[in-house]
Amino acid sequence: MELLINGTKLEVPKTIKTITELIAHFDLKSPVIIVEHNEVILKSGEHEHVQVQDGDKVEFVQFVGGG
Amino acid sequence: MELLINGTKLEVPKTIKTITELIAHFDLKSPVIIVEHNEVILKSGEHEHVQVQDGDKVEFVQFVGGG
Amino acid sequence: MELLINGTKLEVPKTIKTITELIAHFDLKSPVIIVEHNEVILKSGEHEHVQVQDGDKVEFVQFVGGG
Amino acid sequence: MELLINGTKLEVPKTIKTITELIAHFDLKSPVIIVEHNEVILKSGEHEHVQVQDGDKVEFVQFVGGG
Amino acid sequence: MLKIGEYEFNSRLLLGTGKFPDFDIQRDAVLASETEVLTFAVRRMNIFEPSQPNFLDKIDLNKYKFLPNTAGAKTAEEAVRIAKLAQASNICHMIKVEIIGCDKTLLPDPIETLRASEMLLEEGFTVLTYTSDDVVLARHLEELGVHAVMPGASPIGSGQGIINPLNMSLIIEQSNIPVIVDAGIGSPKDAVYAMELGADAVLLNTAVSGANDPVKMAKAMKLAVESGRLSYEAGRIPIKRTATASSPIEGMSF
Amino acid sequence: MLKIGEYEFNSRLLLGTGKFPDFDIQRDAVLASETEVLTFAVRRMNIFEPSQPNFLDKIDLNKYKFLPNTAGAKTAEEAVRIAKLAQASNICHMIKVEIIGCDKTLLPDPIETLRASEMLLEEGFTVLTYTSDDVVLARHLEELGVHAVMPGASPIGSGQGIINPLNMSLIIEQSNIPVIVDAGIGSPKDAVYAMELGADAVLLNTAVSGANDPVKMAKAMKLAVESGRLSYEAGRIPIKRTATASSPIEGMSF
Amino acid sequence: MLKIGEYEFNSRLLLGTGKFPDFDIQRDAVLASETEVLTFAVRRMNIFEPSQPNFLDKIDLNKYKFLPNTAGAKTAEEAVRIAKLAQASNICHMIKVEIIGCDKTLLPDPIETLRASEMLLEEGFTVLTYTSDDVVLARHLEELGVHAVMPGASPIGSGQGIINPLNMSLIIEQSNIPVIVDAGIGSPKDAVYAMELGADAVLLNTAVSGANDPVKMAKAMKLAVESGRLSYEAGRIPIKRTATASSPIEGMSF
Amino acid sequence: MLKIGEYEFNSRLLLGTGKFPDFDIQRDAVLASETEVLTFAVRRMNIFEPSQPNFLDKIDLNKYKFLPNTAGAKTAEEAVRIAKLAQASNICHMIKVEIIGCDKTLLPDPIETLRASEMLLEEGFTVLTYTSDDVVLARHLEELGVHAVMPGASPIGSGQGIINPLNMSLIIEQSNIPVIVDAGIGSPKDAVYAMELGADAVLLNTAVSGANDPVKMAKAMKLAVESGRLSYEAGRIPIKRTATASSPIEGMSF
Repeated sequence: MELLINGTKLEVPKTIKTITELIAHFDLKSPVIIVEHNEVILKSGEHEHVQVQDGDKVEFVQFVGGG
Repeated sequence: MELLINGTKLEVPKTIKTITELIAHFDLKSPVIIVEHNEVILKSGEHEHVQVQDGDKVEFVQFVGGG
Repeated sequence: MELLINGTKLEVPKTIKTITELIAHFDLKSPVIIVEHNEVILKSGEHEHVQVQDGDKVEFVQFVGGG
Repeated sequence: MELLINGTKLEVPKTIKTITELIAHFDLKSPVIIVEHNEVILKSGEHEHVQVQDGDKVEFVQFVGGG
Repeated sequence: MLKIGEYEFNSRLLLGTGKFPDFDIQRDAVLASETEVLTFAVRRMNIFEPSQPNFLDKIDLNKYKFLPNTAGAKTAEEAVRIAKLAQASNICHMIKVEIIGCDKTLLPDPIETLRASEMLLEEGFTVLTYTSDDVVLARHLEELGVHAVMPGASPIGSGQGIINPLNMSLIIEQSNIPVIVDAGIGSPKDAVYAMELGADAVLLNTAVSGANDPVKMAKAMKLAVESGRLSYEAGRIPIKRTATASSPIEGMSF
Repeated sequence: MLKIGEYEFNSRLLLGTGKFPDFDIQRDAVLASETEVLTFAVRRMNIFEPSQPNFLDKIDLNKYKFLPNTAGAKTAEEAVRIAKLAQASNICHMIKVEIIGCDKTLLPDPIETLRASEMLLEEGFTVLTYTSDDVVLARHLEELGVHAVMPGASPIGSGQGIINPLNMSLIIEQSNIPVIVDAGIGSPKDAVYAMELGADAVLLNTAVSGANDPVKMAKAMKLAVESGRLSYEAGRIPIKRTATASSPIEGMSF
Repeated sequence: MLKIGEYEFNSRLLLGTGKFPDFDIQRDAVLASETEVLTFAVRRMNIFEPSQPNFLDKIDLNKYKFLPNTAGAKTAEEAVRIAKLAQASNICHMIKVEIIGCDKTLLPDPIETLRASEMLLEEGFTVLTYTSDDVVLARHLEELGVHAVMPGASPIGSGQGIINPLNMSLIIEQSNIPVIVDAGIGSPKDAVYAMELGADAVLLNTAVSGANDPVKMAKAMKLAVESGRLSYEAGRIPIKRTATASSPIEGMSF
Repeated sequence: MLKIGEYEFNSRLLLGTGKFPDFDIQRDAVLASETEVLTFAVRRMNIFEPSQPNFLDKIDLNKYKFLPNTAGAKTAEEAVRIAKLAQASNICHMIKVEIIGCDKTLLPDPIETLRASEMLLEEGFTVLTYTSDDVVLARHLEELGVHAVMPGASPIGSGQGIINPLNMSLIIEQSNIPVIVDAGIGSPKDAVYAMELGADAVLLNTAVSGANDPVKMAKAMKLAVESGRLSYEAGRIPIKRTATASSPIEGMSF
């Protein structure tokens, strides 16, 4: 299916059902992974429950060095 | 009649009909006399036409030194 | 005998023979007592050997707070 | 004859007898020409009287822009 | 040529009219300053002292443009009312938005100042806004359309001069409208500095009215503003840490 | 009226003559500055370039007093020799003692400067001494009998202005002879400041000759020195931490 | 003890985490600084570089309170969104409102900053607001209920230190909430100065991360903040124009 | 490690002993400062008050090196006599040449100071010379062979800090002997600044003894000197006019 991830259209396997699986798919390792799913900001606990479907918009955000 | 002039209740002769006469009554000489009559700011040209009645509220304002 | 001590003429007993005795006479207790005898600055070890005589000029000097 | 002029040994015609002639020879035009002849600073009036001889040391100095 | 709204001025010195020892000294100071713009405050008359003298009697009203201020206002609405009262005088050419947010420092309130400027522009006033040296606030004021921004050099009457020349020059660089340094000027050196930074003009009052000799100081300020403007146009030398000889090195070893 | 030795001047601006773009600009700048005193350096002529132009051809020699400097000297003896050479020009009215003790900063050597001043006074010169802002050194120079002390504001040509206004004003307060702020003036604001501190005059060069437009800057400096002097005489307002209203409080609550 | 909202800190030094040479140096610098509060920015991940190292892996997350900033926001709405994203991290204890109004100077936008602070307070955040040194604006922020005001000393990363100590101390005097000097600190002398003025804390980043030796500079900053606080509590001597002998006069004429 | 003559010190803070509220506070302040060098003045005893207390009774004489000063001397000869008296105490490790040339400002006399330093070096003293910030004078002192130059930051006890950081850093750059900033330090920020400029040490008195809480201020000064030294070694960031973001630009447009 196709997702809009961080502003880029990307094809991902249909087998991916949840945000957690999506994070695993991209092998994202940041200690703090913040996810916005279809404009809704998710609590970290929600990642495994939130379903992703074709056409969904996902933002992966993190903390980086800043002053 | 009684007027509220610059925040003070004052008794003035019934013979006073206009702002111009009121200015004359108080012998106000400032080169620039600005008048507010019942919350309405008057153009200088209007002074002689505007009627004053018992209970009216009048403000006499001028320019003073300022930075 | 009369000595000029720190700019003041003072009568002291003839029994006083040395600087050390003079220091004792005035009961000077400063941890550092510097003595100038007739314009000659004395080493601390010399105090007991240096003889004082009538008319001698003696300066007692010390360390005080300073920047 | 040979003169030491401003630190440089220079051959000049024997016909030159005075500082004034020397100035003319070099066509020096500065409005203020200061001359030191054998370590002696000359008054401007003296230029025409002072004789130059072989081996003399001459300094030509002037005013230049400065703060 | 200084242009503010529709007005043009040869002088780049705007003068306040408060706190002079007397009206004769004040008139002479105004003349010595060669200013073309005078500020005033708007206040209630004391109707029980009918013939109070007024400085306006001392000067030729046709020779000056008047810039009444909204001092005394603590909100935009109060400022607008004072401005409209001033307007009714028929000698109000421009309005100085001045909304104090702190009685101790007399520093301006950025929020009410911005609101008042917007409201007065809608009313069609020629608006000159006294503001802090907040750089982004000055840009917002320009975006509103004010006719000049007037950042304070330091607190009114403090005579501390330009405390933050960086902000002042950043405001000057970003602005496409006149920047008039207002408040805090203490002496001619401050006025020259403001002009050297590229300010279009200087507005001051206490530095002249509070001087031992206001007339002489007014003259000094006139020269200072002219000097500073010339210096800005002439382009000053860069500041170097090390020295540069003004006398030449050549021909030195004699 | 500025008095130095036997000379009297209306202008309080002394101008150096080094490093101007060309002699015409320099002449115009000198005229614009309205200075009455010009400094020069003394240097060997290049006898192989016979007719080198010289700035002295450009000006009316009778309209100025000349103040050649001893720049290039590293010792009192060298300074005396340069002074005597300058004297032989017949247009040396005063001598500027300038003995550099550091090639990088061009800061003066206090010891040789003091010695040279003493020797030149014995020779009968009118002596103006360029010195650091060392307060006690300035007093020693006055005790010797120099005709003016000229403390540096900052290193020559650095344009940093008066780095230490305290020392400068202490020197001014203690002196019974003219104090001329010399070296380091970068722009008119520095010149005004020096005069406001009470200096009797300002001597500068690079600030004018190095400006993008030397003639305009010369005019700016003339005005600055006049403004600063007037300000000093007029008596500036005190500097306060807190504000003082210039608009009245009375009649505000309407 | 520094109290911000519900949090208490022994250290009065808040440290930014941007632009360190590498994470090991950064960790050592964080430890040397003994800070208890770290700021972060919130940014999109690069999903094509899966395992990017992250500084959070280097430190014990339980030992610090985190203060993510809203840098990147140009409006209050953008700031609120960034704040909410940060909140979803579960390690967002406080939020630094930072809304830049000028890309060149990175100076804050007073209007959007005020709006964002109000919106974030309504959302229940512990709000620390980066603001200009506009005194009245700081008071408005306190009136909104922000948990700390963080006026800038000078532009971010400029290292110019406190350009306007008057405004800074006026803000400190008027505030009943912590005042944290943020941005512009260049070296320990600036940090000491901020604390001597009475600031409750200092927030800095570039001064440490950009130093030749960030770890040593972090230690220097720790000492500076402690020294400045002690100095503020100890009460410094007044500044006098004239001297006061530290050695006694008595007994001198020997 | 600070080396002066044959002595080595871990602490870079030298402390004066004048004008403390009482000897107990003074002892605690000395301990809190962790100084290793104490200055004293030399004065006539009052022989009619036999057992006057003396601060020396309060401290372990073996833990400190003593630096008596020549304060009170107006000439080199008087300074030498005071130095020799101090030497006879057997606890005079070093001598501080201090010859005041002006009673109002307590500024040093450059000529007598130079002479006294030369004479005391011939007598074999370890000479630390208090001098003005005249750069060339400092070089002359080094050429004489003094063991440290101690330029004043500002007048003694004035608390004005370093008025002329340029001269101070020029002296530091040119010197191959320790430079100790002496006199004028008002608060820790001044001490940090001196050390950041590269000074080898700081000597102060009134800033601690005159503080409301001398013991706490002594601690603050200890930390300040350590912080400033670390900062100097760590290498501060350059000062920029414009800003530099500490938060990254990448990944911002989300």
